[in-house]
Amino acid sequence: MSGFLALLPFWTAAMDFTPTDERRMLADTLGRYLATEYDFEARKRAMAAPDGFSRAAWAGMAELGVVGALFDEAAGGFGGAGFDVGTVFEALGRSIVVEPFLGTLLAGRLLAAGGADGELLASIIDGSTLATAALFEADGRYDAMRVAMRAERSGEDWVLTGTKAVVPMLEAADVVVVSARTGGQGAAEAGISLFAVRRGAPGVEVRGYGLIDGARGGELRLDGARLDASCLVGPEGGAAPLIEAALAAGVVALSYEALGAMGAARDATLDYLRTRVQFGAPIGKSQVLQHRMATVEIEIEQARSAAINAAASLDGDRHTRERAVSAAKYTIGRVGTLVAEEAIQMHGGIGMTWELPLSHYAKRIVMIDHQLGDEDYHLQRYIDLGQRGSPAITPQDLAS
Amino acid sequence: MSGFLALLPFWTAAMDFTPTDERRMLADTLGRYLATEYDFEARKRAMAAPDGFSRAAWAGMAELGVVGALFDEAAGGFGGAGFDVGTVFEALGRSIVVEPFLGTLLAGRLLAAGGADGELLASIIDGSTLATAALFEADGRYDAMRVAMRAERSGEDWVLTGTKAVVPMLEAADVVVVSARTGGQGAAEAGISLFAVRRGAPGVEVRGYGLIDGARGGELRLDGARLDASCLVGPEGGAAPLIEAALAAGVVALSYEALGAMGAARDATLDYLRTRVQFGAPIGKSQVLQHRMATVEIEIEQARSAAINAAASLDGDRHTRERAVSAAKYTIGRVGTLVAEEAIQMHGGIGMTWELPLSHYAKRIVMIDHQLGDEDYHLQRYIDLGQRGSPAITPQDLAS
Amino acid sequence: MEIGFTPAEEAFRDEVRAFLREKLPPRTAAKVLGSKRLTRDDLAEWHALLNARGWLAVGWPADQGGPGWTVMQGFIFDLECALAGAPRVIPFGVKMLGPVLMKYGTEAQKSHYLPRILDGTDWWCQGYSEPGAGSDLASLKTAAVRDGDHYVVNGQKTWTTLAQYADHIFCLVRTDASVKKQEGISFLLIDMRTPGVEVRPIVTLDGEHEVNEVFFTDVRVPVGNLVGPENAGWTVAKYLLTHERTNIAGIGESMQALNWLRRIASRETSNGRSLDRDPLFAARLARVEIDLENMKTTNLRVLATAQRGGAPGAESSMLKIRGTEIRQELTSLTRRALGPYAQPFTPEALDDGFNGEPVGPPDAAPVAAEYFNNRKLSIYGGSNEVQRGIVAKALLRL
Amino acid sequence: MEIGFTPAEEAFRDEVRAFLREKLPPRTAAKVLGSKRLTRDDLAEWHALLNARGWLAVGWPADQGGPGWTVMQGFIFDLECALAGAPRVIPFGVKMLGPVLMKYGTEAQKSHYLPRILDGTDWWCQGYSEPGAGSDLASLKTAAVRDGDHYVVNGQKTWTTLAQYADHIFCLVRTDASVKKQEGISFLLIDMRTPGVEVRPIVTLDGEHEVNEVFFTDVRVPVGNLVGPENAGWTVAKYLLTHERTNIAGIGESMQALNWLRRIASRETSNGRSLDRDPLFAARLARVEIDLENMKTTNLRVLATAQRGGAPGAESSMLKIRGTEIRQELTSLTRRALGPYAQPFTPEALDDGFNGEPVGPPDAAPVAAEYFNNRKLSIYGGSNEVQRGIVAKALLRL
Repeated sequence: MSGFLALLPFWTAAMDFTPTDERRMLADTLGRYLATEYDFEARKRAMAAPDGFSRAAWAGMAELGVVGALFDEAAGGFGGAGFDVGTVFEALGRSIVVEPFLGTLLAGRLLAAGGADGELLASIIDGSTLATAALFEADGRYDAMRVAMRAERSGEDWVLTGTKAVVPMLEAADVVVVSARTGGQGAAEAGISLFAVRRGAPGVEVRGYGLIDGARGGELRLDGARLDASCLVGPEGGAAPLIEAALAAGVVALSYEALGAMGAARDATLDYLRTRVQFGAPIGKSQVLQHRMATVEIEIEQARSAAINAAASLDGDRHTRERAVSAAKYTIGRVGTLVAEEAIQMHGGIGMTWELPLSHYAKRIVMIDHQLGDEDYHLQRYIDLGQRGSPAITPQDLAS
Repeated sequence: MSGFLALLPFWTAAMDFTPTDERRMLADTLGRYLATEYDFEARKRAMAAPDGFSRAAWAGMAELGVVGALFDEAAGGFGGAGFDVGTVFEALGRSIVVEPFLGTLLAGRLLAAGGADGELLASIIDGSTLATAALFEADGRYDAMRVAMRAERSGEDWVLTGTKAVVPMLEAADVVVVSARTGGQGAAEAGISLFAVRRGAPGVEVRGYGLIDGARGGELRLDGARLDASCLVGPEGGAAPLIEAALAAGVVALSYEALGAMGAARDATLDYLRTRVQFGAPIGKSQVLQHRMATVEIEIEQARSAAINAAASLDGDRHTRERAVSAAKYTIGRVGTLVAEEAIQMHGGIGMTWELPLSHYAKRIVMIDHQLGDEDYHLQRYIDLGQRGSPAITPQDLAS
Repeated sequence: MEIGFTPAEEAFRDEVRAFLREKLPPRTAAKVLGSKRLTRDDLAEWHALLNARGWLAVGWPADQGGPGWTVMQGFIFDLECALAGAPRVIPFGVKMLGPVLMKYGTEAQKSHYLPRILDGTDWWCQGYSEPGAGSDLASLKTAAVRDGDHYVVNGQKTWTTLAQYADHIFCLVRTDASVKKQEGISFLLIDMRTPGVEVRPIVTLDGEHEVNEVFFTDVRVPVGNLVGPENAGWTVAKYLLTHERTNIAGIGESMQALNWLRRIASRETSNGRSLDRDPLFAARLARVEIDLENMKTTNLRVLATAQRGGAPGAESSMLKIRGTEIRQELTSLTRRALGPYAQPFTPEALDDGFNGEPVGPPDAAPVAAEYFNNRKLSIYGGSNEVQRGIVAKALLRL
Repeated sequence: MEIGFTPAEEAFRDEVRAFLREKLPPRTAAKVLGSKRLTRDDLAEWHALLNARGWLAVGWPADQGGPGWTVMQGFIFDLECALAGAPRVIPFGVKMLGPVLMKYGTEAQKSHYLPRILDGTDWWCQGYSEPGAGSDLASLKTAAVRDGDHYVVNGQKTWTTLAQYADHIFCLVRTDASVKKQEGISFLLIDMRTPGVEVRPIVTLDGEHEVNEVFFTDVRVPVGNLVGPENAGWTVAKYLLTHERTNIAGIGESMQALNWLRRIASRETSNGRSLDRDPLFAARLARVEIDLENMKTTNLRVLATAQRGGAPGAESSMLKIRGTEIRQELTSLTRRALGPYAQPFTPEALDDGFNGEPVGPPDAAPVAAEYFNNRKLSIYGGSNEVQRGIVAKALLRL
């Protein structure tokens, strides 16, 4: 790891990028756990397990407090800030962990924001209940506000109909937080509600499948699924702000996961460049590869800055937060593709083999661009947010 | 010059890229003339002349038939095809000639298409009358259909009011072909008419200025300028197709001019890389610069192919022609910026000096992107043309 | 002025199309156009159909069984095949070993092997790369030691494409370790059914098995299988590497990929409209489309030179670099176009006889895998870094 | 969690702003913000105003006349100055020679020169590059031969920024041609009013006169003007080159350039709407804006390290590369934004006292010229190629 990365991983206080002691401890603990319990072979075993992840590792990390770090005290956790989420996900990215963290983060934050009961949240945080979030649909692409799933009242109950696309770790989930329209249409923010759907409820159909990055996902079909009134999460028709905030945390998570994975891919590539000999010299002596790796390094640092900006914005006002979030995901998408493609190219054929961890890092990095909105989606969103009335940058802007 | 460029400069018949004998002769004649009469010092003198170009060189080239090559026989010329225009302008680009060819090409083709009298065209072709075209306005940016200048009938006459922007070589022009609205508004194609405005007519105000690439341009203000009926060129209100066709020829001209200038800049850079010694070796031994020059070379060849496609399309159907024209100008814009910036960068400081021809080539190449529509304008236009109903590529498409 | 083929070339193209309509098995074409997996039988069948028509050995002289086509005809043929969804002819026998044998083989080798290449009796693969010898091929270590009438071969080859289908392999082997590395190499034909030959699959990042490692342990090869003089293998190898370059830019494949991409982009929606009307995506699509239009003409210009006898040298490197960049960009955009549905990985959907319900859009299954698989395009056949070096040195004289 | 400065730093920033509001001459600020030409007097005036406030010699120790600021204060000061339109302090005396003299100068040199740098009595320029010694600076040939109490200097320097305003130049000269090239170089102070010194302008492609050639013909320089030991000039030069890097990314300048670009893009129209709503242009604008946002944070991270005592080394190269790329992209977009009006070249509009009618939009005149002028950013101060090499070697250990 370069000195630059090691020195300045976080922005945790005004002008002070060193992590707090708590976060440093969390990072150390998780890093140690993953190094000993979750090497590349263990990851393969986790992928081959019935659920597509390791129940033991999940329980182990929950016990270490890794899940709790994703939530604030009000939700029963002991973290929940952007940099807490970042600390966890960067470590996960470094080991390309396939455990169900993203779904847990999204569902847990939605449930907490929606005032779900503490018992459910506690069981999510202690690892005994698995939760995920189903917020996207085939026709909505990356827009979580384009919800076609309908929820209609039937007496005291709700009846839900529609399909959710590529839900992370759907099969194993005990609870799925789904978005559905109780009003409005198209991509209107008004009229979207959230529901907690229990595993195996009638009218709930799950189709699971593997993902190219090694994790699992699924299609969730609700065909007149009947839920009682207690399943409504948050205000009826007013869930859009909750969803936006949860997705902001999700983007921070994915951005840091990408940073972890990009760092590992970069380090593997540097090692290869230093040791692989062709024409009598390490290929890292090639000036062309040196300059391209310099660009890779600069871009990764820019991506880290983007992730820092997004993490720092999580508790800020909506406009600042959403601009920073879209800027980060755009940057991560753009840089991730570059890093993954350059890492494979510089490895040559060996970089394309299933056997080498590098190829799996590359796949994960590229697939992060396909979760919660890609480079183009977030660039356009950044533009649209700006045109809804952002002032030109002022001297004050730097400190905001 | 690389062998590749030398071998395949034109596409002049089915699958045969060698130039016709006539064009080869034209290229040779013009090339010889420019080499002896229009070196870099002569160009400086031309720029310093009162008109901003060399009357003697202009007359000399007209006498050689260079102007006539831009027009077909019906117009009194002896060429006029896309590859004729290309032959002339590539040679002009190689010597960054500042003579009034672009305005002449545009105005001449508009006049010919509009059925102007043969005497005027003959005097343009023999070099005795200077013509230019004023088709763009400040608020229209690169869209020649966004015409705000009004032409209103007053008895038998027309009265024109409005301003035209950055008209090439305006001050010296004896005749300016201007577009004005006799109907319609905004960017509507219907309602645009052409008029031939004579130098010094009442209500005609000219403000000339130098351009950063060494040529001259000007603002044309018509303040109730009164023209007699004979000044109308082509159908009243129906000039849009004439303008589009003339601009297509203009884009072919600029594309080939850019190819000539890019070739010269590339050659100068290769020479510099071969001869400039730093750290005991020619800087061209740097692998990084080698790879970047390889990219430059590949891009220039792609740009030449784009220009060939546009030149070949000039006589074809409108849709094919306009797609090829926008594809070419987009490509030339993109590649031109790359070539100009890389040429300067690889030269280092010396590449930024006024003294070195290279810097003037770079300026001309970049400024070509600011004439008749830039990279972004033509990419968007290419997209819009496609969405107006282009079929998907079929096997037949390659031969079309 | 019209851009296009000559009337004779147009007529030829019609002939190719008619043949493809009549003979190309629709089941095979559907697999190719849908990026499904081909079986060994699919490939062998197409090989036989081409051979029956006399169109298999495109680069061979007419008197050796080649069709006697011009360079341009070869290009048109490749193009039409790609657009129609014909499988690529496995090149190792027909395009590589055949010309080598014609130039360097003994009469016995020619009369034995050439007919068997054409009729498909022998299925060849190529034993060049080794774990320590990739771009730096001359560093290869697989040793062939003379022992009476045989060479005894020990060592390992890698990245051996479709070795799992092959029964023969042509190899570069080291026959003299005491001289400069290029000078001790020989070109040897090995029957893979000989004891001591072992093929182990390499699974690539997309989960596919296309390449292999081939191990040689005391493999006895008759000295009659040596092609060219002993220790002259580098010359033979160089001849082979410069041969057969008409389709290096992969224009047909890229046109096919563009069709696929366009279909997906016109169907996928973004912000309530079709993706090809999304400003950023439309711009990406237009850029690569224009680049491909330009590339077609660039390729035709190179071919026109070759047609007139100018041998394309470093120009091939330009075509290879830009052609592979375009193909990679096309599969990259197709991956982007699918949005979230680029993630599902259902390799079983690519097999013969799969009739499950697809995940997401009907044509999504191969897309992301193909994107990752196509990273190989800029690596193999001389990496794009190697090709840029060739352009700089040979064309630009740097 | 909030990104921002500490309360003390906020207070400092307010102090800087108050000073700028009060003291920065509005006429000068208007020129800077409008990319007009500054006169020598404009520069000298600002120099004096800063000196009067004690804020001129930012990098100097407090006991030598520096303000005693932290790294972060220096950054805030540079940023606020750029945003307010203050001219950059000419660095050759204050930022370069000053620290060199403090480290290597004799007591006599320090007591003579340092006060004169501060009060503006001496105006320094830098004599490093030569026609044959650019990136390869150690190849310099300008010779200084000892003759009694003097060196006799013969040779030529080039790219000497603002030599036309200067009366002193510090030079690297060759004092021993018989040893390894880095070992025979000395650091020499030369009064430009000495006979034999000639300054000739170099006009750059934008028509501006900013750099010069400086010729030395038998120029006699007292040996007391040698800084550091004879033949130790390379060490002195390296010290100077690594000094003063807080503002290498040019964040303030880029923010200023972004403001300018936004103003133009919101006013220019394309297809009947403002240019910043044109999809392709809006995307270009957003990309560079995001890149700059990221760069701000990257820069602050490096400064935070420096603040804690970690000396930024290769990180400076990263800031230089990306910072200049962003600045170049911003001027490139501003040029694009003007459309056809990027072409007119009216250098007279950049001078004091011009009150003609502008051609095209009011702020168009400097834009294209500045785009071309800013090509220098990736060339000077160690080209971006040199910087990438440093990153690869020092940071990535390749």
